[in-house]
Amino acid sequence: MTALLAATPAHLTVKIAYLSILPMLALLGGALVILVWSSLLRRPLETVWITSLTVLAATAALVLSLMQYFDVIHHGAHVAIDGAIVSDGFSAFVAVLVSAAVVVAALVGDGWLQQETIRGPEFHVLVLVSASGAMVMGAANDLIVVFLGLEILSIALYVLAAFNARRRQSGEAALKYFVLGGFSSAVFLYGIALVYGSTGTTNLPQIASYLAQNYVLHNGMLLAGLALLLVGFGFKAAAVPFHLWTPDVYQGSPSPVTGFMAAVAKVGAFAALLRVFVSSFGLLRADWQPAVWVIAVASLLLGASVALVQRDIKRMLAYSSINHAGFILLGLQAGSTKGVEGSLYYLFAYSFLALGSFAVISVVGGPGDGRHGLDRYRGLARRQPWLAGALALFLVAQAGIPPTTGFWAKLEVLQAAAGAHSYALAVIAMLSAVIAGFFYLRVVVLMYSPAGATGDGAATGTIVDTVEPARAVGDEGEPVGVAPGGEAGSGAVALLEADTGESAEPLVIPGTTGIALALCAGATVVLGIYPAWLTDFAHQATLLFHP
Amino acid sequence: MVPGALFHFSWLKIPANRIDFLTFVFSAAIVLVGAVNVVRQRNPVLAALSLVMTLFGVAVLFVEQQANFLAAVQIIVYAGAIVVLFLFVIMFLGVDREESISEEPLRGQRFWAYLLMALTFVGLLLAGLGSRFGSGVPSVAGTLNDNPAHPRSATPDVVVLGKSVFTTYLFAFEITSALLVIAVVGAVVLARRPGAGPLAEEDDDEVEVEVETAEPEEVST
Amino acid sequence: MPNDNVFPFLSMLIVIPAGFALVAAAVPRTMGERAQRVMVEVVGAAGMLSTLALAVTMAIRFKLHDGGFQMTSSHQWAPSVGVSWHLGIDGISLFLVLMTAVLFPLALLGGRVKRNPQAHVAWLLLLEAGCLGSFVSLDLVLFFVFFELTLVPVYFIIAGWGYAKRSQAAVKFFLYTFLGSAFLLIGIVAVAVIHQHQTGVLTFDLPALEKTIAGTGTATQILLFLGFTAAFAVKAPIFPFHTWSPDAYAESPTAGVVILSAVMAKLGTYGILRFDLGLFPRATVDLAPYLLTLGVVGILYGAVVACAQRDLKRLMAYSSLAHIGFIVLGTFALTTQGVSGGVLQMVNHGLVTAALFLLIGWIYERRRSSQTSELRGLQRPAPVMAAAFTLAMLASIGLPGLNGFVGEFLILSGTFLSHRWWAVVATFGVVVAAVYLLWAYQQVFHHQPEGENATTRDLSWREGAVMVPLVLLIVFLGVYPKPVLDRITPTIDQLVQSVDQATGTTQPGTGPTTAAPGSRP
Amino acid sequence: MSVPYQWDIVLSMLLFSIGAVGVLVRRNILVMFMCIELMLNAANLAFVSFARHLNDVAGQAIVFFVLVVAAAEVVVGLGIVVAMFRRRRGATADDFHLMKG
Amino acid sequence: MLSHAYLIPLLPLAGFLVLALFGRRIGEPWAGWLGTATVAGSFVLSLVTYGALLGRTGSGREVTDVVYNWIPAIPHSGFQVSASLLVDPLSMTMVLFVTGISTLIHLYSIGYMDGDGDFPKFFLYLNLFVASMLVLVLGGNLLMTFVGWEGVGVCSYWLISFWFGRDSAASAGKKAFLYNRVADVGFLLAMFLVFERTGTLSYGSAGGGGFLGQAASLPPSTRTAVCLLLFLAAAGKSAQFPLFPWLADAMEGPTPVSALIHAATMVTAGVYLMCRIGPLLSLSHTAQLVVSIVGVGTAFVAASIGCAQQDIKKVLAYSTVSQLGYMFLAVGTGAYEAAIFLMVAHAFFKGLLFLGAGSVIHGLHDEQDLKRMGNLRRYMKLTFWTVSVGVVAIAGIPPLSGFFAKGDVLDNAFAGSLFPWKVMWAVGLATALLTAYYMTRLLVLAFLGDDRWKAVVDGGRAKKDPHESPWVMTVPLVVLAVLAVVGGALNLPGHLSFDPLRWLAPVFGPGAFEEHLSGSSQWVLGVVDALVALVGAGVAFRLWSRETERPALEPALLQRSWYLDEVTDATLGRPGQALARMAASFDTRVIDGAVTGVARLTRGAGSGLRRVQTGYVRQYALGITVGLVVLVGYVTFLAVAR
Repeated sequence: MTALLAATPAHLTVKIAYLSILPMLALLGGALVILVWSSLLRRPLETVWITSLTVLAATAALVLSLMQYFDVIHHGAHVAIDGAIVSDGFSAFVAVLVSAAVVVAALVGDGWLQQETIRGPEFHVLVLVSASGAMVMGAANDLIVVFLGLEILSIALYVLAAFNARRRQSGEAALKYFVLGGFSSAVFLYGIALVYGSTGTTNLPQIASYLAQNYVLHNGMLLAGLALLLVGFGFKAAAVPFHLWTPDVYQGSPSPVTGFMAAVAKVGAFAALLRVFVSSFGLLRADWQPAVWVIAVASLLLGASVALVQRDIKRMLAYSSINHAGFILLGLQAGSTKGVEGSLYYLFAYSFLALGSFAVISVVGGPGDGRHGLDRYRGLARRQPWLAGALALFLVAQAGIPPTTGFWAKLEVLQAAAGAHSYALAVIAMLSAVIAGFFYLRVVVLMYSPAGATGDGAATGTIVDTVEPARAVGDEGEPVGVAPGGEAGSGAVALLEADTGESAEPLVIPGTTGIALALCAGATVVLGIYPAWLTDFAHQATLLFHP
Repeated sequence: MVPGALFHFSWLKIPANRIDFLTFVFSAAIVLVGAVNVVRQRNPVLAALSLVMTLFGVAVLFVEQQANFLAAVQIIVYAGAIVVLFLFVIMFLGVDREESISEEPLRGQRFWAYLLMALTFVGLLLAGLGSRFGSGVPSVAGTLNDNPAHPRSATPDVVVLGKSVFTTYLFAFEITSALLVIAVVGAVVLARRPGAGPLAEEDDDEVEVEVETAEPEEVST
Repeated sequence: MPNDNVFPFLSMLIVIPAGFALVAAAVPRTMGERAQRVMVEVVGAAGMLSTLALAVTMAIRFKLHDGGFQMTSSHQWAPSVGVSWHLGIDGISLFLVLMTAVLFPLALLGGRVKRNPQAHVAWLLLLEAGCLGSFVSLDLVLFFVFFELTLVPVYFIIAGWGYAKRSQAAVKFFLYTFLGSAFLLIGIVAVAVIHQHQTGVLTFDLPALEKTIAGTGTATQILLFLGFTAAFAVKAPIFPFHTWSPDAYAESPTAGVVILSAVMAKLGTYGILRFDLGLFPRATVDLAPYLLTLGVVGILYGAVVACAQRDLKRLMAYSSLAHIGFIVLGTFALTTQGVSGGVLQMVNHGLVTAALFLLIGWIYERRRSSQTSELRGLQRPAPVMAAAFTLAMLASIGLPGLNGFVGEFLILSGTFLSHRWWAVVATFGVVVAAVYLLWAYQQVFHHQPEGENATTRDLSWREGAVMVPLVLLIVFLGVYPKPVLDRITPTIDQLVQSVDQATGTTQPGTGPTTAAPGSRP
Repeated sequence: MSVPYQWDIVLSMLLFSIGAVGVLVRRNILVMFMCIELMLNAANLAFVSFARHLNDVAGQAIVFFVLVVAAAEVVVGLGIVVAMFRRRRGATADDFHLMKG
Repeated sequence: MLSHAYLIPLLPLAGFLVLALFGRRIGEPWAGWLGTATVAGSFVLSLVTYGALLGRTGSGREVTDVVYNWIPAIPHSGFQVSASLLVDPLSMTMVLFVTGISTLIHLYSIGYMDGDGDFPKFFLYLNLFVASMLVLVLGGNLLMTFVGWEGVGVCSYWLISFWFGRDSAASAGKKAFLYNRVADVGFLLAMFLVFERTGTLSYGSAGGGGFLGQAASLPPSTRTAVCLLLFLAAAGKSAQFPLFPWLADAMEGPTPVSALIHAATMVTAGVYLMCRIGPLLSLSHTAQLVVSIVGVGTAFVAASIGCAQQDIKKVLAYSTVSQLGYMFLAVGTGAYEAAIFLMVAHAFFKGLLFLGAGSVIHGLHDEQDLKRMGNLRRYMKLTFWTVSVGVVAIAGIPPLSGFFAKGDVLDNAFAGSLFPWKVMWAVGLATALLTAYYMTRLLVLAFLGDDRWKAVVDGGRAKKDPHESPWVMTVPLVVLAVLAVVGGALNLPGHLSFDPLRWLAPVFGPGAFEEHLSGSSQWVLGVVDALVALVGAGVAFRLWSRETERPALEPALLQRSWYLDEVTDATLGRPGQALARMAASFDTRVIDGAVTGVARLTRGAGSGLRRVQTGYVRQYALGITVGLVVLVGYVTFLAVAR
């Protein structure tokens, strides 16, 4: 083998800085190991084994990316594998976030798989590979690599969306996602072509230096390329007007997949979007900022107002994710390092909220993952106080009530917007947050209104029996001082009403999903009370952003 | 907005070299006729065949652009593999009967489709080709033709392409492996018969459940 | 701001109630219903009383003639975001903290709930932590966190233990205040960013921000002023933003409404005083006439609408709107006398409404209704209750010798000095205030009682014990307000002077020297 | 040796537009896939002509990768279509509108 | 002893506190005696202080005793108010007659209120009233006076609606309080203006430190404004023209209350206030003119109404309003001594008349209608004689105090230089005629004629014979009768040596018109007054001794007190309620409507946009294409435009 290597001419061998791609390799390696192992054994591998392997791979990726982060801190950012990948704070941040998301997604997926009795490793393999795609997009330093990362992420998600063969919506969602995904990636590819045509290269730093050197009078082609890129990214990030797929796909595909999609797909898309638009096309900010501004406003307002009238919780959270995309665009349009820091913080906070919310939904959805009407959540706090407390915490955090990460995220993004003097946008954003506040609150109200009575309408003058607010989950068992669930404590369930309206079939929380919930809730609350760690991490990520 | 600077389509004049022009016109015609046929053809099989025709036209253009290897790959992989797969699926699903083109259930879909795409085309044309630059930029990934004077004697494009794939784009090359893994695993998953396990009851969102208490009207006391 | 290393009074003020809230929630439900109720109430009372004790010792340590912040404690909380745990207390917030510390135990004892007391006590303790936190925090974001933190417990108290249309009222309260605080957040962020542009330092620390922001242009200051005041105008219902308060007050349980009207309303007026005057002096002076007009309209409008109310609680809601109008009037008179009157009136109004709402709550407990049409002649069966109601009513009308009068007089005379005609119109508000309260008193307590009214029992020992401190405070503050005013006026004088220096205007003097009346531009 | 590159770019833009129209207009899912392939081919053509004009090999390398991506897409796409068609014969794209609103 | 002036108001206040805490336990008679004792104690104290004050001369007769620092000095505006008491001839005069009359009426109430369920509570309110009145009178600055002012207002509210079971009593109390509140606005505004102009609220004396000292240096417009505002307050408290209807309704309260508060003490507070700011008032002629015109106008109107009233207490109430009018006429002419003299004299005979009426009502078991009384002469000898003394005094028939007091006032009016003063003198004379007429009418109807009370069958059984009131009620009657007779000596005209009131001069300084009237014209005026009084009495006696029904003489206009109540109700009452209802509906529909409107708008937008989500894949693709076209269009615009 060494002889062969020695034979190849010197200029052909490419120096590979392994540390920069190790996190991706960990994920891909994990996927391949699971694939090979399960195919070699006679009887199919137990799901619990596959999950533990996946979690192992994901934690390995997490550790490696943290190592990469510290290496970058000490030795500075550097471009690896001949310009394809960049290893800097930004990519490390994305890697950490994605691997953490995979850990949670795998746990939630495991619970769902056992509930649906689907055997076979495919789910975990696809999750791992698509996550690696997201990592590639985060670390890409070349438009081609961005495109490949996007495709890996998307194609895996098309299959994941179709995973629940028994449910017609799942197939329909996959089909819609595929057709529209194919269409928008074709547009995205053509955008890359135009950019390549006008700048002569697809390498991001090269583009940046090219734009810095020669002032381009007629950059029509470059701008056209940019526009098409924005279409591709807009689709993936579910920003208006490219959002039409989001509600149907979020509702159709299985809940764990939706959670994974809401978190990781958005992280990948926004990571690439931030790098491409802020670091390489930063000089053209004057041109693309108005477009992003309009998209952000549209996303904020449409996301909030349509979610108001939804009766299915998954569709509601789909529209709320469009609203959150609007908030993240707030950071992008600022075009400053503070903007990137805000967007990164928001992504980190939102990922865990999305994963947590959909984890709860996958449990409440029951067998067949079909029933997600808001009505199912009436009086949930009575039947499942921990579950209801967790969902209440996630919803309150998404609404931006102070001591949770949701609040700090909105604060960071607003700081960025104010820094760029786009006060009007900040006002619109907060107005949409208020509207959003209502439909989050409505679900919390539903969960805490008594199961039997119809909430308040029928209640006569007497003080209606109400529910002991459930305990909020704190991972180290440390009582959560502030969550709407009130305080931790053993006395959880209030006076049980005799006639709990619908048949309170026992909602059992699978162990793995429980752990996942604990992780998400813990992250939301702990980082809510001590936001310093995350803000410093996001701040470091942006400083090294310009290699 | 100086109109003068608007349109400098200087490249519109007929090039001197007659043969090149003829080949270009011929292959462009093939491409366009094929593309239009794909869209207009009622029978999907004929549509697939016109797709092959387009691919062939594009391959000719590749050859003309000294991308001989790509032309070959285009014919073999694209026309050979992908379109064949299409034909196989069309036959397999038996959807090869005539399909009425004229009636369009979604009101206004057709009109808007044509209008919008026409606008996009014109926009791209004006924005894209209006700009005069695109001059010789130092090649980053390696020059294609190291001997412009005698194109024939330059190193063949396969060698140059090969070198670039395994140096500049080595990482991209490795990543495509992940892509193929997904394709295979996806195909396996999608082909699986829906086994036993709880059939999902009909999703309750079809039945319009009137959530009266938590209904948003409650804001209006 | 050096750390007061003797004992972190202010931090403990927040930690103790929050801690006891957790303890109350953690009380195991396994032991019997009765025992658990007693245990929870003991924990609640212990928490609130220890907070009261702490507040009182702190007040005693409060140095008299020092206008600045005392007993400050500042630690880093999230440096990269620029947020620090910076607490401090001065003349303005001292008595608000004391009032809160006094009113919470009274509300807890006065407004006991039959069902599910554990959650009720837990939420109240958490609310106390939120309110105290807001009054003592000097970091804008820290203030915002506590300001929003008070939203959740009040929502659950109203939705949990309220009356017929409680969930609508709770939702309306939550969203209205949430909308207001959305603008506040933008204002806070904008202020920090402007500060960062000028000094390169990202911080939300009020004293630091005041130096730079006070100098910014009037136009920006007015925009920021509107952002801040939107939130505070909703919280302390000021005229156009008050429509949530009648519903919230009518539908929330006794403890809830006492805190809502007495303490939470002051968050708004305190916010205006602490942030608007300090950060945006130029805007304050420019917009003072408009805010004064809103205040006066609030006084007259609140009183007039109150005359048409049939429900005692709604009547009190509009009455509070009128009293808050007075406080706004005092604040924007921008004379030391007016503003000091405003601060004093905040405390006075708190005590008076607390007493009145407690009484109305007890009437509801006995008669299951607070509609004036259903209550008649209660003075016959319940003379002590009638006497207490009379005293609180007279204080609310502003009878000299009781606490309402001193504040009101200072506000009106202070406003007369700078903005003469607003004061004249506001003085007529005093008359209309008497109309609806006397009318209500006559409806409920006079005339011959018949049917159930005749058999209503008088105040029990517990209720009497709750009323005694309020009555004593109402009379004491009316007869001898000196100790309170001595601590308030130095801080206010400093604040008004800082507004004068920033805007180049001067406070109108008194005595024969004044040239033209109301020389404030 | 060949026509100015702009001609090719115009052709690719035209091909791109036709492909897009095809996706919007045709109701048969397979024809929609083909039209997506058309759009990808338009991009390839643009890449090659730019590579030729810029005398840079990157364009051709990209086409090489696009082929791979197109292949993978088609495999998955057809897989989904086959899975969906197992339930109902001869469905067009418009039959899939269970989820709306 | 002068420095312990605070004891005078403190004693009744202590009484109030004791009764408040242990009233119920002390019970029926003893609570009454405790109340009377405290007031009597403060009467003795004030006598002692009066003696000490007499010992001093000239300017030394003014002692300010600062009790404690009420409102500390507010930085920058220098506003500082201390709870201080001012002991000087004026305030001592007031204190003496207030504590004196109160003691008598407390004694009288023990009898009048026996058997009433809330006996202790009555004395509780009375004691608080006396304390507030003393604070009002002794107040060293405008704010202290205001404290007393409001205190008496509240006590009158409590005492009027004492029998709150009766709807009319409850609303009468509320009406009285509201009228006072309207007046207090004037007081508040005056205080603000004074503070703004002079920087202090304390009185000081004509030359001294307070705002009265700076009176000369104030601009005339301010002086008039302050005086008129304070007159508004005084008019409200002392029931002058537009604001007097509440006094008639105040008769709903127990009779001792009417006697003490609505005859002797509280209603005179207004006059005291105007006298206190005398130095300022005399510098503003317009204000003086207004005060005297309103005064004499009220006197005449009230007297005319008095002639047509059937209720014995209503007659006395309107008579009080009329006499107050006289006092304000005196103040208007600058004759402050005359005003004080009339006030003191009036307190004696009006108190006597009210207590007399009280014992009549007590005797006839709560019968107040004159038309149902008669021939009580035989049954209530002592009451008859004392009441007739009162009637003679108030009618102004010499030699009783009424003649001298009213004479003084009319003389001053006549002495005025300008024409209007002569007109006012004439109106005053006409009012004197009417006064004599309606008082005699009252006496005749109540005590002479035949026993109309027998005819009244009250609840099936005939009324028992009226009995004379117990001693505890008759003693005060007799004392007051004596005082009513002797009172005149206090201010005998001209040069008689003993003239204790002369000592009021240092407070008011010069300026009364009377000095430059020649002795002879004073005698002529005196004779005219006497004649007018005798004629009035004679006419009334002849008309009413035989006939009890004379509709011509009791027109509806007068009986309904010139329809003043209806006018105020039409202008303020009903429109006020309508405004309130309209504002309430405006609040719920418009402002609240706007809020819910926005909420509905958002939901409408939401459901509108929701329809965009059709579910068809190709339309989603169209959505993407729309986005594509917009962006490309924008970019083309950029490229082309540049």
